[in-house]
Amino acid sequence: MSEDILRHRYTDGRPNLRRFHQARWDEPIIFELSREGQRGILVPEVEPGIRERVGDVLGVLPEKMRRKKPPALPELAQPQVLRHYVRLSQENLGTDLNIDVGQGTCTMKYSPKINDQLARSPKVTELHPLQPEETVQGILEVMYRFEQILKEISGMDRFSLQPGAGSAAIYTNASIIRAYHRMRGEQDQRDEIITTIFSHPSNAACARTAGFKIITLYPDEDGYPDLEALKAVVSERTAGLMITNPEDTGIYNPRIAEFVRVVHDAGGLCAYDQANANGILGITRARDAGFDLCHFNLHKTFSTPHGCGGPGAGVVGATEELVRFLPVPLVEFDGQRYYLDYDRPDSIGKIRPFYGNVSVILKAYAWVMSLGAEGLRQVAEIAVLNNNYLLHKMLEIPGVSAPYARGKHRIEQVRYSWQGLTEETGVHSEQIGLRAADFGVHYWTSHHPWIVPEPCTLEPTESYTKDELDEYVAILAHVAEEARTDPEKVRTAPHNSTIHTIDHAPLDDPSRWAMTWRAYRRKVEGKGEA
Amino acid sequence: MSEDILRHRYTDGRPNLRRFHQARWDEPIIFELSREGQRGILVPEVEPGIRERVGDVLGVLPEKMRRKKPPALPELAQPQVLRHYVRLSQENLGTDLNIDVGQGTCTMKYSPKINDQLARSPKVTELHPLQPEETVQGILEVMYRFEQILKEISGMDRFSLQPGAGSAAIYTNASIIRAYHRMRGEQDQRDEIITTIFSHPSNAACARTAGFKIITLYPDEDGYPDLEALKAVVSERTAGLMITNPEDTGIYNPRIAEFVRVVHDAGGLCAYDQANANGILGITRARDAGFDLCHFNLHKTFSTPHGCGGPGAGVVGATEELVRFLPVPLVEFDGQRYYLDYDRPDSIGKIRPFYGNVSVILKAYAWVMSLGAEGLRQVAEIAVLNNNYLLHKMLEIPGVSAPYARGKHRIEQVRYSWQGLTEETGVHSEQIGLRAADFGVHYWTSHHPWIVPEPCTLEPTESYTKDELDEYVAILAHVAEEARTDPEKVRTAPHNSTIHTIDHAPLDDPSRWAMTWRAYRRKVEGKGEA
Amino acid sequence: MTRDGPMIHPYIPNSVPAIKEQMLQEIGVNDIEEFYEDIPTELRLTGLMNLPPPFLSEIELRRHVEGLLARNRTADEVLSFLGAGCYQHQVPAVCDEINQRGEFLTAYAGEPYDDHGRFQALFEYTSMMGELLNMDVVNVPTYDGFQAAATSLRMASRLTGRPEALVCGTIGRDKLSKIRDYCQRAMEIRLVPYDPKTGLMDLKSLRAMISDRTAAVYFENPSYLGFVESQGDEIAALAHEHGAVCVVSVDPISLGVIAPPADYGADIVCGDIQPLGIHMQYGGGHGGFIATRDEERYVMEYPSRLFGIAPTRVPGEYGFGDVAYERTSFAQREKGKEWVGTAAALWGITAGVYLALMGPQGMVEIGEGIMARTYYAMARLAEIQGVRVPLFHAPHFQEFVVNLDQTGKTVAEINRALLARGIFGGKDLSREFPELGQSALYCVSEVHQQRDLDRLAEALEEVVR
Amino acid sequence: MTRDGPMIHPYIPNSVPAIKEQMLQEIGVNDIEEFYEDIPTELRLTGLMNLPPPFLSEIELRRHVEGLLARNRTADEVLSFLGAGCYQHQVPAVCDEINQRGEFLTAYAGEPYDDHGRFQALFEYTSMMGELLNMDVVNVPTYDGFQAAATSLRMASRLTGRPEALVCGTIGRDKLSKIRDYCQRAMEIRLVPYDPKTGLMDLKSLRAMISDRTAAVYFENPSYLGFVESQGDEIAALAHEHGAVCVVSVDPISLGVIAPPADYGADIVCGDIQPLGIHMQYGGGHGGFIATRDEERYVMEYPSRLFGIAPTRVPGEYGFGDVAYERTSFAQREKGKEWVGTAAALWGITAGVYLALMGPQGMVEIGEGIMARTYYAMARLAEIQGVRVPLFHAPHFQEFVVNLDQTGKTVAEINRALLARGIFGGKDLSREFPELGQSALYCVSEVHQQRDLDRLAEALEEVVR
Ligand SMILES: Cc1ncc(COP(=O)(O)O)c(C=O)c1O
Ligand SMILES: Cc1ncc(COP(=O)(O)O)c(C=O)c1O
Repeated sequence: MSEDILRHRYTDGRPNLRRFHQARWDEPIIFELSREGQRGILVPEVEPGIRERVGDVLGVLPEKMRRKKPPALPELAQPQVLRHYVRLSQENLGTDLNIDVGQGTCTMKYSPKINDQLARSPKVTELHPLQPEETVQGILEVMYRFEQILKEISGMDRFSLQPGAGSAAIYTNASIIRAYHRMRGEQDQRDEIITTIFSHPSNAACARTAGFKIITLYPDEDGYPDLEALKAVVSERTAGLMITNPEDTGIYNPRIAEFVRVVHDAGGLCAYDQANANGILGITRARDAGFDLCHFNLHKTFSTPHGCGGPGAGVVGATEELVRFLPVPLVEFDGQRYYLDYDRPDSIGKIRPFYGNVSVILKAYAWVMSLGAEGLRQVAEIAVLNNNYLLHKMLEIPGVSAPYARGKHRIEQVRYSWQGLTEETGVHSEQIGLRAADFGVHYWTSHHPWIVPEPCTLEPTESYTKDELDEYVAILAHVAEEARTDPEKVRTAPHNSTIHTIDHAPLDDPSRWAMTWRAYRRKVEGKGEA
Repeated sequence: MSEDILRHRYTDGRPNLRRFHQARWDEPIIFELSREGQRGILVPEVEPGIRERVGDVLGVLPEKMRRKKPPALPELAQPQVLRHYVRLSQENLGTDLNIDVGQGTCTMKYSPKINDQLARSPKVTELHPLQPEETVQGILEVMYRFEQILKEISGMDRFSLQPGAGSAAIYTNASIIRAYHRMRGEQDQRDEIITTIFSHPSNAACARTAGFKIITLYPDEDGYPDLEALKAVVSERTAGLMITNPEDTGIYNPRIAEFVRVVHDAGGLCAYDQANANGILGITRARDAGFDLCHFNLHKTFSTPHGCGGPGAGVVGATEELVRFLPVPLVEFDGQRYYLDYDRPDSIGKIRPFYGNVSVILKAYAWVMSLGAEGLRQVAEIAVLNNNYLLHKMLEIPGVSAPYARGKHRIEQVRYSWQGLTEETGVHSEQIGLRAADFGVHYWTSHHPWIVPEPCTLEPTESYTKDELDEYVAILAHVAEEARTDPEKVRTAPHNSTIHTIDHAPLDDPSRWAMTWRAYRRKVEGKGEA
Repeated sequence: MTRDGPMIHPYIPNSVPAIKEQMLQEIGVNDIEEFYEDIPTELRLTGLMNLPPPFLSEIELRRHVEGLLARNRTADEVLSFLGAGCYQHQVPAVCDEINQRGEFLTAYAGEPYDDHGRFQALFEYTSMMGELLNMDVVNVPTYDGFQAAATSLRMASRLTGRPEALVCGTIGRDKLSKIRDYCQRAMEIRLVPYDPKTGLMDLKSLRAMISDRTAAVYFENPSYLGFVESQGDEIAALAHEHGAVCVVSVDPISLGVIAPPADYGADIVCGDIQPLGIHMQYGGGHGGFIATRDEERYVMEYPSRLFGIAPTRVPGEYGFGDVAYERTSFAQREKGKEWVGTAAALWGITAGVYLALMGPQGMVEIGEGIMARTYYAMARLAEIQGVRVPLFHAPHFQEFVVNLDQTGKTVAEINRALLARGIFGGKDLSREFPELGQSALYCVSEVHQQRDLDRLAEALEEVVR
Repeated sequence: MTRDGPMIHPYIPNSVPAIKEQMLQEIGVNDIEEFYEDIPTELRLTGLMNLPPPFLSEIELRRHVEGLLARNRTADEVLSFLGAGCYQHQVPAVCDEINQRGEFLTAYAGEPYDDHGRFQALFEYTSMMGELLNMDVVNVPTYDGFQAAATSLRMASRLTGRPEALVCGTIGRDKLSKIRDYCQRAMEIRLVPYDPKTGLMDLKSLRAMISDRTAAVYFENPSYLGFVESQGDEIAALAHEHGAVCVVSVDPISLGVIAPPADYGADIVCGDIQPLGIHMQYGGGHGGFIATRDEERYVMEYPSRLFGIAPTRVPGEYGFGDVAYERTSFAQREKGKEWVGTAAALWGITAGVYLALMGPQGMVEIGEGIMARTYYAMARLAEIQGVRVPLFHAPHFQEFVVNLDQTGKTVAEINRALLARGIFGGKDLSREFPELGQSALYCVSEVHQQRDLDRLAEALEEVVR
C-alpha cells in the first residue's frame, strides 16, 4: 500500500503550513509586446453612404487642432492583450483567493457571485442615466428600495446614494455641515471639525478639503476616545464631530451618545463614519446615538467587491433636519412611479455625475435581500465572534499584543502591536507582512501615524471559517518564530511572491520617479519624447 | 539615475527566458475542507401551501427506495467553495495563459471572448430543447446558417451538428458507412476500415467500436501515406477509408484523390477526419478530393474553447448520396420558418440527446461571421506560415529533427523527434516537456505508438505572434542545452510547477489506484465504507 | 471587405504584412503558396469561398447574433414544464464563475503538472459523485447520459462476453435509438414490457426473457416516464442469478432522497450530470457519468479517462494521473476500449462545484422539494376533469405522465393553447409511446413556485374545457 | 424565516451552531452578547430590524431582481442619442473578461508584492493614457471626470496660491455644481462668457477677467455642447501670461484625431475614462483622470495615488510602488493633499485594456468614424425644416446642439414623440441653458449605423411637422 499522502499534510491533527507560490509570469510592460501594425479590435467602419456625404471630415478641424501623429499606444493582437492581462490578474491576490483578514478596516468579506451576475445584466449596464424616467422604473425602484433598507439599518430619515466611495461620502457630510452652518449664518465662525486619531484619516482629510480646521483627539489610557479632551476643545468654533466607531482599534466608544451631546450642545453637528458597520448591523444604529449624518461603504459592510480600489459607493444618511442639503437628485416615489427629484434648492448640489455607482448599489441591494434582518444580524454577530476568536488566538503568539482596553472584547477588528517581537528580534511589522505574503495572504500594517507601535490590523468579517482563521494565525505564529530563528529570511521576504524586494528610493526622487513608461524610458535612456 | 531594468531583460536584443512559477496553492482535497453543518447554497423552500397539501411526501417511497442517510458530500460555505476552485483554476494552464503551441494536433487557437459572451446569453442557455419550434426560431436559424457555412467550407451537401466532439463525429461516420453497406446488403461482407498510423487514433478506435476490423497503413519512406500499401489491402471487404489529412506529422497527402479513387473503386466509402482543418480553410475542400463524409471539430478549427476536454462539437458532412443516413433531426427551413426534421427513415438515428452542443455551435458561427471568407483563408495561411516558421527555428536546435518529407514544408503542425538529443544525453522527450513546464508552456509528446522516436508535436495555429513562437523555441533550445549541461535538472523537472514529479506506479496497480477520495481513504487507511 | 489594403485581423497577429514578410524571409520562402506545394492544383480552391460578409467589429457581430437570438423565447420567459432528459434547475452563480474562468475554459489536455487544477477538480468531481452514488469508481465525464448508458451496456457485454441486453420498455425512444446504433454490432437490445398500470418492469416477462445470453438488464430510476422503479432489488437479483450485469441509469438530483442504485444491487450506474448546475443550452449542457465498484475487471472495461490520486516526490503533495491508461484508445488505438476523446470535462468540473455547494443537506432538500412540488402538481392537475394524472400508479419524482384522452383533445392542441397562455406544456408522448394515447410528460422542479403550479392547473382546466 | 432551527447562511460559515459554540468556548465566553459589552443598553436595538423578508435561494433572488430590472428599457433596446457626459460605445468583450476576473474584482489595497498585477496593470493604464494625452504623469483614477476637474482646479490654486478660476461658460451645469461645491472654500469659480455664434470662449471677456488672482483658466475639448474649442493655444498663452495654469478637460475618445491639450499649452489635463471600454451602467461607469508634465511641483499637488516603476533586488524584475506617498492623506491625514481613497481603479485597469486593444490605429479610426457619423447626422437633421443644427458654427465631435425653437414645439414634447417611435432624443438643454431656447444635445458614436441616423432624421421630421 502507498503511504497516506495526508500523513504529511498534518501535524498533531493540524494542517501544516501551505506550501504557496504566487503565480510569477515575469510579464513585460505592455509596450514591449507591441509590434507595428497589429490590431486588438476593429471599430465599425464608416458606411459608404455616410462617407459619400461627409467626405474627409477631419478637414473641418483647424490644422492646430488635429492630432499630428497617432498616439504611440502599443499595437497588439487580441489574444496577446488578453493573455497579458490574464497573467497579470494571476499575480494579484483578491478576496476570492486568499484568507483576506489581513487588510483590517477594509472589511474584505465575501462578494457573492450571484450579485455580480445580476449587476452584469444589460438591463443595468446598458442604461444611459438621462433616459426618460418611464424607461428606468426598474433601476429607480432598486435605488428607492435600497434607500428604505438603509433608513431602517441606520435610523436616519433619508439617504443619498450618490458619493463614489467612503471618503467622498465623508466629504459630502463635511459639505452638508458647512451648508448647515452657512444657512444659520455661522459659516465663518464654525470652522473646526473634531475627529479622533483612530478614526479613518479621511475624516480629517475630507473635512480639511471642505475648508475646516481639524482638531484631533487622542485616546485615553484605555484606548477609548477621551471625553474630557472633547469637552476641552468644543466651542463656538465647533462645526462638527466626524468620527468612526468602533474605531480602527476595534474598540467601541461606550460614551458615544455623550460625545454627540457635547457637540450638539456646542452647536455642532455629528457625522458618523460607518464605512465599516459590519459588526453592529442590527445591533445599534447611528440615529439612536444621536448622529445627524452617517455614511456606509457599500464596498465594505454591504459586500460589494473592492475592484482593486473602486468602484465602490458611499451612501450618506441624514436626519430630517439635514435632508434638504443632500446632493441632487433624490429618488422619489409618488405611489405610481419612481422619479428623480432635482427641485431641491438647499442641496449642496452634485457630488458626482448622475446618481452614483448604480451597479454597486444593485449588488448591495441584492446582498441585503439575500440575508434579511436575521441574516444581517448574524453577519454582525459572527463577524464579532470571528474577531474575538482571532484576538484570542493572536494573543497566544509571543511578541503580539493588542494595546488598550485590555481584557475587553473588540467589535469588528483589532489593531495589534508587534512591539514585543520587534524589541526582541529587530524584525518589524512590515517585514512580517512581506513574509506572510509567502504563504498566500495579505497583511496590512496600519494607517499612519503609528500610534500603536509596529501595528497590524486584522478584521476577519463573517466570511471566513474557523479553519481559515487558524491558518492565518498559524502563518503569523510561524513568521514570528522565524523572526527569532532566521530573521534574515523574514527581512529578505518575500521569497514566493511574484517579485522580490523593491528598491523604493526612486519613487521619492523626482529625478528618477516615473509614473508612465514614457517617463521611465526618457529618464533611464534619455529617450522618448518629452 | 537608476539602472535600466530593461537591460537585464534582454540579451543581444532578445528577451531572456521568462522567470516563471506557476501558482501553487497546495490545496487540500475538498473533503478535507468540510465542516459539519456548513451550507454552500440554499434551495428554494417548499411553500406552506404545497406542504399542507402533500405532507410528508417521502412517505410515498417504499422503504427500500429511500436513501438511508444523506450522501457524504463535503459541507462548505459558499466563499470557501469558490476560493477552493479559483485556486485550482490558477493551477491550470489554459490557452488564455500560455503560448499553447505545444499541444500539437489540438489546434489551441484563440477563443474570442466575445463569442463566449454571446453564448452565455440567457437566450441560449435557458432554452429547453423541446420548446415549440416557434419559440426557438433564433437558435434554429443560427444552426441553419452555420450548416450553410460548413457546406461551403467543405463542399459537402448536408451537415449534422449533433455529435458531441470529434471522435463522436468519427464514430458517426463509421455508423453511416455501416448503414450504407447494410442498405446495399453488403454489411457482413464489408467489415474492414482502412486508416493510417498518422491519422488520429479515434479513426481506428471508433471504427472498431462500430464493429469494423481495422487495417492500418504505414507511411512510405518519405512519410507520405503509402498508395501501394493501400492498393494491396483494398478488397471486397473494404467498407471504407477513414483518415486525417494533413496527418499528425503535418504532411499533406498529395495523392489523396487517388486514395479516394482506389477505395471507391473497391466499393468503399471515404471519410475525411478534418477535426483540424485549420491549415486548409479556403485552400482545399473535402468534396473536391472525392470524400463521401467528413467532419470538423468546432473546438479546434472553429476556435471554440476546449473546456479541459469538452464540451466540443464534431459536425459531420455528407454527400447527397449519404445525407439520408445522417442522425435525426436535421434543421430545415421552408422559406418561412426553421424546423427540426425527424422524418428520416434511413437515418442512423440518435448520436446524442437533442441536437448537439448548441452553445459551442453558436460560438463557432460567431467566429466565422467575424472573419468571413478572406479571414478564414488568412487563418489558414498564417497558421501554415507560423508552422513553417516554427519548423525552421526548431531545426536550428541541435538534437531536433523533423522526420520525413525532408526539405518539404508542412501544413499545420509538425511531429518532431528528439532522437538526436536522446542519443547524446539520455534525456527523453517527456522529460523535456516537464522541464518546459517550468517556463509556463504546455508540451505534448505524441499519440502512441511512437513511430517517430522521442516525438513531440507542435502546432502554432494562427493565434500566436512571432515573438511568442521565438519564445517557445528559446525555451526548448534552453532545455536541450540543459540536457547536455545539467541533465539532472531536466530529469527532475518540473521545479516551478504546482507540484513535483508524480509517482505513477499506484495508478496502474489495482490494489492502490483510487479514482475517488472514498476509495483512497479506504485503501490507505482501511477506513470508509466499502 | 471594404477596408483598404490587406486585412489585419485582431485574431491573427501575424497577418501584418511586414511581419509576414519577415517570417517568410527567415524561412527563405517567397510566398505562403509554397507551403501548399503538396496540395495538387486540381484540389485547390480558386478564389474565395462564398461566405456571408463578416462583421469585423464586435458591435456589429453582437448586433447580428443578438438580433437572431432575440427571436427565442426562453424557459425563463415562459412557464415551462418540459423535462424528458433536459432539466431546468437553479444554476448557482459560483458554477458559472468557475466554468467561465479562462484557465479552465481554454485548457485542454496538459500534463498533471501544468494542469494540476483540472486533475484535482475532476478527481473531486468523481469523488463527490462517488458519495452520491455510493460507488468507488466514477469516470471523467463522457458526452452525455445516452452515451453513458450505451457504453455501460457495452461494458457489460465485454464483462460477460454475452450478446444481449434487456432494457426496460419505458426507455425514451431517442435514447433507445442511440443505444441501438451504438450497440449494433456488439449486442442485441430487447425491450422488456412494462406493467401498463404501474409502468414498472414486468418481472414475469423479464424472467421469461433473461438467459445466459443476457449481458445486462437495464432500467432507469426515476424512469423516463417519471415514476420510481421500486423493484430494483428484485431486478438486480434476477440479473445476478443469471450472471448478468445490472445497469441502472439515474437522475443524480434525485439521490438526496432516493436510494442510490448500488444499494439495491446495481453493478454499473450511469446517467447525465446536466441537472447538476449546468444550463440547459437547448440541449447543449449534457455530460455522462458511469460508476462502478472498484473491481479491476470493471475498471478495465471503462473507455473513459479515469483520474487517480498519487503521491509526488514531495511528501504531502497530491499528484494525479490516468489510471490504467493502457485501456484507452489513446494508448492502444483500436485495441483500446471503445474510444476516448474530448467530451464534457468542463461540465464535470461544474457538477463538482455544484455538489460541493449543495452538500448533503442541499441534496436532501432539493430532492424532497422536487417531490413535494411534483405531488402538488399531480394533485392539482388530477382535479381537472378529463385529465388522468399520474397515469402510472407508482411513486413519482419530478416527472409524470398526464393522459388527456378523455378531454377529446390532442396533446398538440392542448400545448398550443397552453403556449398562448405563456406555458410550455409537457412533452407530447403520443408518437413516442402510442400505447399511452394522448399523453404528455410533465416536469416539475425547484424552480416552480406554488403559483406556477396553480397557474398551470388553471390554464389546463381552461384549455381542456 | 420559515426554515426550522437557526439560520445557517451560505455566506456565513461560522453560523453553524456547533462551530459557534466551539469558538465561544475557546475564547472562554458564553454568549456573543458579551462582545458587545461596550455598547450601552440604551443604544441597543431590541428585536430584529424591519426589513423585507429575504430571498434565501439564488433563484428566488434572481427572480426578484430580474423582475424589477425587466421594467427598464435599455439603450440597446431603444435607439439612443443621449450623451452629455455618459457615452454609449463598443465595449470589447476582453475588457469585461478582465474586469470580471475575481483576482482584480475582489482585490483591494495589498502590497506591490501580493498585488503586483494590479500595480502593473494600473501603471500600464497611466502609461497608455500618457501617450494618448502626450503627458508624462497620470494618476490612478479618481472617482470621475467631475472630481478630476474639481481637483485639477484646486491643484492649480495650490500651485499658484491664487483664489479664482475662470471657467468656460459652456460647462455642464452639473459639473459646475460639483466644482462650485468642491472649491467653495478654496477658490471662486467665475464663468467666462461664450460667443453665442460659435460657442467658443469669448476671448475679449477672458482678457477682461483674467488677473493675478487667476489660478486657472479651464475649458473643455470637445466642449459639453459638442463643438471643438479651437482657441486652445490662445487661451493657454493668455493664462500663462498671467501666471495662471491652463486646465483642459478632454474626452479621451477624441484624441486619435484631435490634438491632445498638452500640444496647445494645457498644463493640467483631466477628464473621464467611461468612454474607454466601460459600460454606462446608468451613470455608474465613471473614472477620472488627471495628467500633467513630470514636474515636481505638479506632482506634489496630486491627491491621488501615483504608481511608479522601480527595480527590485532581482535584476530585470519590474517593481512598482507609490510615488511621493507623503503627499497623500493616507500618510498625512489633513496635511495631505485633499484626500485619497477607494475610487475607480477597476475602470482604470479596464481603460488600459481598452487602449491596448485599440492601439494607435483604433483610436484614429474611432475618432474619425465618430466625426463622420456626427457630420452625417448633422447634415441629415439640417434638412428638416425648423430644425437648426448645429446651433454653433464650429467644428464638432460626437455631440451637437439641435435648436427646435422654430418648430413651435418644446424639446420635451419632441422627445416624448420620439420615444413613442423607439428613440431617445438628445438631452433637453432648455433648463440648463435657457439662453439656447428649446435646444437638445444630441450624441452620435460608432454604435450608430447610417440607418439609425436616417431613422432619427425621418422620425424627427415626422415629429416636428
Ligand atoms: C472607517 C472608514 N472610513 C472611511 C474609509 C474610506 O473609504 P473609501 O476607501 O471608500 O474612501 C474607510 C476605508 O478605508 C474606512 O474603513
Ligand atoms: C485529427 C483529429 N481527429 C480527431 C480528433 C478527436 O477529436 P475529439 O478529441 O474531439 O474527440 C482530434 C483531436 O484530438 C484530431 O486532432
